[in-house]
Amino acid sequence: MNIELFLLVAAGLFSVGMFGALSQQSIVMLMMGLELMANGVLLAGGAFWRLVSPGSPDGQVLLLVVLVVMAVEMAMGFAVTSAIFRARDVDLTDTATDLKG
Amino acid sequence: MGLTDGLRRFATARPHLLVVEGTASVRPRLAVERFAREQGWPLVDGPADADILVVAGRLEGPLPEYVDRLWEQLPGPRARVHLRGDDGSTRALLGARRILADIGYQRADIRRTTRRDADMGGMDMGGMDMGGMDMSGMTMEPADTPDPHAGRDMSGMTMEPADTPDPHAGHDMSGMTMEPADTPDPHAGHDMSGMDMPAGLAMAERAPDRDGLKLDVLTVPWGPVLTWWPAGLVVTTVLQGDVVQEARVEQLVDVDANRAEWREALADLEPAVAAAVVRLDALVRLLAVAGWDGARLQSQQVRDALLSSTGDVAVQLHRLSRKVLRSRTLRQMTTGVRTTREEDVAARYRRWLDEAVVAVDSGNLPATADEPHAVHLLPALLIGSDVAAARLIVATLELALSGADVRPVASV
Amino acid sequence: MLTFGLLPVSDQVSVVGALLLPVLLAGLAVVAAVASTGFAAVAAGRRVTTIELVGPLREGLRLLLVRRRTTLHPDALLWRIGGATVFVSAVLALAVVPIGDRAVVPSAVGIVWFNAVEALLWAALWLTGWGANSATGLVGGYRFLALSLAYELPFMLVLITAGIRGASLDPVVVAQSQTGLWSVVLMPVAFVVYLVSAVAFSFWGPFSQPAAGDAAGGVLAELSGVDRLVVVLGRYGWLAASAAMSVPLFLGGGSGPVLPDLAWQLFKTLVVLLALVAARWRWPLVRAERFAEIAWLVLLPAVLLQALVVAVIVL
Amino acid sequence: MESVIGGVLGAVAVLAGATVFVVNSMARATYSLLVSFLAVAAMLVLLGSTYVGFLTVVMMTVEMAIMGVFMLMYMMNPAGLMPMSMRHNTRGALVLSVGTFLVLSVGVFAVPWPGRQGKPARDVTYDLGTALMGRHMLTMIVIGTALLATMVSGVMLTSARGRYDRYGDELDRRPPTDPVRGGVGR
Repeated sequence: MNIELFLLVAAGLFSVGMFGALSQQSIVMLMMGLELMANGVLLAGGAFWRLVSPGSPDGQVLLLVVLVVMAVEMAMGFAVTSAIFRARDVDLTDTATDLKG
Repeated sequence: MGLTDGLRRFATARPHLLVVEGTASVRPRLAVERFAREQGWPLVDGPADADILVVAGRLEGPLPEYVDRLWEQLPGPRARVHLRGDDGSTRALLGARRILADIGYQRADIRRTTRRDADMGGMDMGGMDMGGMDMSGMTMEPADTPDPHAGRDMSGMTMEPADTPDPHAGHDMSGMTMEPADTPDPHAGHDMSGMDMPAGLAMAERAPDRDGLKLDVLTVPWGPVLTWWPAGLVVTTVLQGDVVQEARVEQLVDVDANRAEWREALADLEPAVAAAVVRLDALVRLLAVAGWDGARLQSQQVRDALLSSTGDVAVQLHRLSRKVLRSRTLRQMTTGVRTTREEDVAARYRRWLDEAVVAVDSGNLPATADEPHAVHLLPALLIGSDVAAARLIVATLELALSGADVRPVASV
Repeated sequence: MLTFGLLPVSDQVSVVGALLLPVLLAGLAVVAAVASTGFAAVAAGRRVTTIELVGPLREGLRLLLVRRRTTLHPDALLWRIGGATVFVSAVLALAVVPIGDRAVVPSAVGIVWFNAVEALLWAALWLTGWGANSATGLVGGYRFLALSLAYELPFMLVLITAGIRGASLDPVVVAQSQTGLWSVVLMPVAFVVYLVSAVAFSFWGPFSQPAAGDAAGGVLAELSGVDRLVVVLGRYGWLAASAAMSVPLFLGGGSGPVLPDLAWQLFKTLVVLLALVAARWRWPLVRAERFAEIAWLVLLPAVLLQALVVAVIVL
Repeated sequence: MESVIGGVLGAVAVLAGATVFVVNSMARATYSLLVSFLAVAAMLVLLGSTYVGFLTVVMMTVEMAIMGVFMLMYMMNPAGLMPMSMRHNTRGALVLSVGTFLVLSVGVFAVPWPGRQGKPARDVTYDLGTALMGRHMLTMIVIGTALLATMVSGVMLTSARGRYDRYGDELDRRPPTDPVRGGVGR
């Protein structure tokens, strides 16, 4: 098992996710992009833990943190989408830009 | 060949029945339900799991078209039986079972369906699954093999083999293309009124809802060909998820004819026993919709025993009553599902059972009658409830909706 | 060298066992179906005869004979995947159940595996309902998700509580830790919630709302022929797999007097399986929207308390 | 052998991830994302992190099943088969992501990764558990608090009804009015 293989796959997942996060209009689709990016991070973390420092459990702790981040991101994303959708009837990022500032 | 034939007969020994009601359906329906319970032939909820389509009563108005469309959704091997009156149902059902195992007949059936589908040129066949079909039956023979059962005359009813010329064959394209927007057939796939889309699908419309989200709505008709459902009733619902937002109610059968049929069915019974029978029959449906097969079958047993005046009916009825009234789960699940007259579903089945017990024990007729104009009350009751609650509510109005609210025979 | 949790796979997974697993599961599923047929006959007032009890065999043949059907514009790929997953996930669940003193796929985290393949049912059933492109199917799919949201959390906590007893997530270790006192005595609440959840994720009996008759069959509404056979078999298979898993988790594994361990294990599995099947005839349907409140306000606190009690006693 | 399996799973993960933004059905998009997650979970198991791998399966399957419902709710296409183009700024996104991929993969091969240090514990799950309950207790506390906060704020943001809607202006209505009655029987 060489680490390059896993990192390359992780880079692929991260980039595909980034394409989604940047190009999608719908908030829900955008979140799928973010999830995919986190997926890449998860894989890279797993590879680093096993193939660089398998002796300590810290790598696995990091994986748990990534999983929790994904869950929180998803839950809050849906909550915000629901709130915006109810208040404004939009689910597209372009139409919700005035949220900034 | 002998072995395959044997296997085939074994596999179809207890065919699944899908019962559809038309006008004056009471006696044939009661006969079929009794036969099915005693012989262990399952009654199923939809065409996908059905082998025999049983039509009880007369089909009038738009009903034949619904039934034909339903028939097309039976996967096959399949057979179709039409029952009128209360005699001969056993022979008809056994005859239908023979047809199921008759490979020649079933091949001809496939050929017919396939040819008709092919006739409708220019249609999307991509989604058609031909995998399970018997291709050997698809050779280009000029005519259908003569059906050995087609000419057999059975008194009191007619077998309807599928190769009687189908008046709708030319234009009925259900299962293949978009349904007309007001087809009240819950089995026909999504029926979406509104904007037409190229694939024969429609973009859903949106409407306000109780969560303030204004989500998509979908028009879904329930009935008239639905199990455990009042004969000929069509409730066209606008659903959001599974919450009813709008409801329109029609009755496609003549309820007065059904009422007369009920009288006929109950003619030999004491008035009080007759009152108990109709309540137990309604209870059967309520329990079926509430998803309690054990109590439903028990209730069917008591009803059938009352109808034929066999066995120690009073004891059976008391046992049933205790079982149902003691069930905390059933009470918990039906309390607060509003029906009319300040009764919820839990109060309604309790009253039915109490009235039935009193009627059988003491011969006293129930003092109260269920609401006579249920059809008009229905839409308001359904709006805001989910599909499960809506089905329960419809089931509690069974007596009025199916014409079982006959006044005691003595007063006629 | 291929590893599975740090040990070489070849040392762990028994190939013969893996091949026999679907057969074993199907066998247990048929036992469940036979039991159900018997209960059905009793409920309908018929005598329970051999002809009644070969019902599942007849039913299986019938479904092989019945043609597959399709609907208007189905998403056939997702539909078939969903149906197949119901059965496949049940086989995978049985893979980590210790048979004797080792599972077909021994894993130090077998309990989490069991939970993971159970979670696959969320996707499987929703896809089965969705793929057919029928309103009733989709309603069934939604109902299963609503039901899952209610039972899943108590169920996870139950699995963890069972693990606390053996201080391990390995069912083999958990089973061995119950010498003297079966876990069911120590954690009755957890055992009951386990059974409730098992009935729920097998969408069986009181929790069969996703496939209920009031929605014309729900997720099963449009399935016929072999497609239906796979899902129905998977459903009985899940009842069987959860009954089998309850033995190492709560009922002391194969321990028992006189008879060999395997016989005891089989016996306990069948008793639990029978109880799960009987639930269908004993209780009416419990609707998801009402069960949600029960699950979150009653079951969840009860299980948390149970976990606390077990932790204090054991640790 | 392991590299071959890892490579296949990796290809599945990336391709399924890309499919998310190609297919025009929301159900298919959601579930191809799930396939991507499951492939990564299998790779984690391959790497020896079985606990986290299985946990990923549980979490992501459940999450995607719920996500599918949200997709349908907010994207107004119940049939899910109608073509949808929901992109903006596709070209810029493509340039950026391809660029990122190139930079990352150059990095992957250019950086001399350190060799493996230490041996994995006999039971890595036990190791993880003791770490979380010992040295990394702080992480555990943060995770727990974050999840609780998410649950509370998620419900608050999502629900259209507050306690005044349920209990009345004086907060004294018993039982509260809810659109759907619960099963506890209050």
